[in-house]
Amino acid sequence: MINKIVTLEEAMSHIKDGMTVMIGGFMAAGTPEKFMDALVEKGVKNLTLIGNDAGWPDRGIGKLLINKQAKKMIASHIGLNPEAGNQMNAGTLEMELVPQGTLAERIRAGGNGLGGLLTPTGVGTIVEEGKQKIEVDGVEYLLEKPLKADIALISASIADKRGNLYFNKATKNFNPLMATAADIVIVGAEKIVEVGEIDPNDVMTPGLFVDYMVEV
Amino acid sequence: MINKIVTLEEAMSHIKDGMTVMIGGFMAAGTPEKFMDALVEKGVKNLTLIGNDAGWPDRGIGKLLINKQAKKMIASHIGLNPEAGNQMNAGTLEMELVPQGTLAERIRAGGNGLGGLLTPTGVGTIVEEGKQKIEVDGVEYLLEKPLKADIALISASIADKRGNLYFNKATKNFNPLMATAADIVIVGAEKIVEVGEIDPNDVMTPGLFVDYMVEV
Amino acid sequence: MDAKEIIARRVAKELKDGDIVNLGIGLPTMVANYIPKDMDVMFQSENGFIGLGPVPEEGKEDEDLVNSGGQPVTIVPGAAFFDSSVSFGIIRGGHVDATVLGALQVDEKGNLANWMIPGKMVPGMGGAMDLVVGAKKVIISMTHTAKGKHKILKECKLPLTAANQVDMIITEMGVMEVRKEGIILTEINPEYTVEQVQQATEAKLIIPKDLKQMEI
Amino acid sequence: MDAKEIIARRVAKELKDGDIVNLGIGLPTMVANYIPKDMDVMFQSENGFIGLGPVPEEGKEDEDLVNSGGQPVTIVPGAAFFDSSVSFGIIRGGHVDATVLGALQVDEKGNLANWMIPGKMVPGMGGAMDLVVGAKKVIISMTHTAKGKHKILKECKLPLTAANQVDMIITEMGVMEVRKEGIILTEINPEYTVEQVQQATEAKLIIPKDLKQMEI
Repeated sequence: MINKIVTLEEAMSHIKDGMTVMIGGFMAAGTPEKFMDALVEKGVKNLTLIGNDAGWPDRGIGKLLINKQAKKMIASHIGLNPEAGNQMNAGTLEMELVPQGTLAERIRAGGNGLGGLLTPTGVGTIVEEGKQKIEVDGVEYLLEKPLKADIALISASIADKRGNLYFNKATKNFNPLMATAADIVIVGAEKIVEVGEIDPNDVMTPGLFVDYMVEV
Repeated sequence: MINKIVTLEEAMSHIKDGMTVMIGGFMAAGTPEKFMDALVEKGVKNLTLIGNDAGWPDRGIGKLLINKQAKKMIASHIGLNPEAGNQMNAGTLEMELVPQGTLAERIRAGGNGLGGLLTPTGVGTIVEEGKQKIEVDGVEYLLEKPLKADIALISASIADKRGNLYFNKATKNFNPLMATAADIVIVGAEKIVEVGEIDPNDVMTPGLFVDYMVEV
Repeated sequence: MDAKEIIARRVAKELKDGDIVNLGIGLPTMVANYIPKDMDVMFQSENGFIGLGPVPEEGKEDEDLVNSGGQPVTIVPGAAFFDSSVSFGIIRGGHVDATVLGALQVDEKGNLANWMIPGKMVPGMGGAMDLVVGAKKVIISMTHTAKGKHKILKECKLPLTAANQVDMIITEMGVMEVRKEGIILTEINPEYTVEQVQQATEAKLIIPKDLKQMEI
Repeated sequence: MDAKEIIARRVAKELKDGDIVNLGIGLPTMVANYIPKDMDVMFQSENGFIGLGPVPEEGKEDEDLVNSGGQPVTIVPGAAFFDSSVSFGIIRGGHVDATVLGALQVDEKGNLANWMIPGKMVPGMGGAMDLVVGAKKVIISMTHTAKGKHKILKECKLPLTAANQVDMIITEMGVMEVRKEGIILTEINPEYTVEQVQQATEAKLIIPKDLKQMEI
């Protein structure tokens, strides 16, 4: 079996300036916090970040924004980290705001090889700007395109050595979706156990999606 | 808490002639077999059946076909029940063959309020007949429409009294998807336990999707 | 009783036994406090679970269990966790019976604006756009005016969250239903006259013959 | 060694350590028998799991654990179960390294026909269309001709499973790669001459200078 367990440094070595990086979690719950700290220290720049939200100024994705490491962000909510709005208004951070359900589906589509999806969400709002509208059986939908990334940084409560993942409570959120949608998937696992310790019925993300794991 | 547990007879009383019925399972694994028997006995006619396959002549969805209760079937594979092909060739059963992954996504789209999805599967084959082709970023996709049903008949290994479901091993297949996509969702559960006996992390279908349950 | 309590108490009366409900952040959250003990209402938290319970006792917070505002919460028996695509599948797919949201502006066509003030507040739409499009019943709960300025308008001026989706508006002054013909004042708080309510409303209110006293 | 064993042994050599592989029903299934013991290959079963193991001993069958042909199977340590939408997300999303499938016909453009004979056999495409479109490498494993009739054609005559997706054809006569310029015979079974292989093939084979002996 290929060893996927690496050091924090090895894991972070895959992340380069200008890359598109998906970051799991929802208001920092389920965000791999150690990876945020390591990226701040590493100082990679011009990242395009994809995440549900901008976190808090001192927690989650917010740390990378405060440290001005992103040129663009794709998120559904940035209200609890004023830095995101400030950089957006100053024109130093390009911001693409996406309805949360659409964001989830776009990432899922990216990971699942779909060319896009039709959603009623956003019809009649500024979200429809620049998008194709398609009528199906008399109802109008927006065509939303898939999202993919170079890197996904996700967190898991338990991982086995094959990379099978288990998420505790509300830490699941975007993590299993992002695990499918990036060229390199790096997991910050609270606990890494032997193969077989997670019941095959209860695996939430199969190990085939995981490239590297760090016990954090 | 509303009581969702009913008798087999009560559960089957919701199924009427001419209805569209989704049936979970994959080659009869995870198909609610008791419901098949009950429907054969009840003799409802002119059903449109949606399922992965036509089962076997004596197991799964196949029983309903043998008993000539369907006017139409939407499935991905019918090769292991010759009766399906015979009725199709005789013109007494309208057959819509759908690639398995597309069938799963169409049911999911129906349950998730999406207007459709774009898939590369089937491009350049007879599956594309009558479908809109949409190009996204230079690649051609088929627009596949959502599927919904009047009734979903699914099976679960464990259900709690709220309708939270757990599927054992390969019985999961289409069951959690169909649970989202029908007006009335009826579960044949091998075991019904008290609320709380399924860990909230391990619930595979939340009870909110379930209308009726029968212990089978 | 202050305005917010009046509103929350009245909204609670709109919910029915067995309902699946999503409450927005702020005032809508208060609604949970006024659900009768013998009524079974399950609250969905769009970050990934059904069965949202009260705020935990101090010292008993679980960092894996937060609501969509990132605040510590608890779950009730029968809860279930899921990822963000399932969460919004529930929402967009019409499996949420009611959503209760605040508003910046709402108009007589049922348009809602509650997610941004251009040049000022741009927190992002989060899950609001999906909720308003997907929930079976959209209830706006808010104070009738903002510092004397109208919020119930002939036509929203702020960017919309969704078009034509609002079903009901509940304020401290009364209960309004949004129908094809316009906004109907169905109940009035006896502390106000019809004239006062109309004066606080830009849209022309339709006053039915059987205008009722607001049930609180 | 019979033709099927030759083919299965040679296909096995195409698989690499760490690969995720989906084997079609029939001849392709035999490939699993020839994977070196020290090589880590995980087999996906499209009905909903990764980690397909050998056929169970008699009397140890589990009706909840079948393959996509509905036959009893086992799982290996590190397996994981999932629903059909996840299963085909894995397939369509490019997370399967190789799929090994049989064919009725295959042509020099990489077109494949393996799911129906109009007027005769209409089993349905099952998961084949998704697999051929989604897998990183599509390997056709089959006997070179069918009762003396050509199967490797200039142009498929039967309804296609997918267009332009076949990467490699392995028969008892040799190994062929499908490239832009046509079908290249890269390896030949020393029991045959190039002329014999060409005679058994309708498409014009490109014979490279470094034509190798087929590794078995």
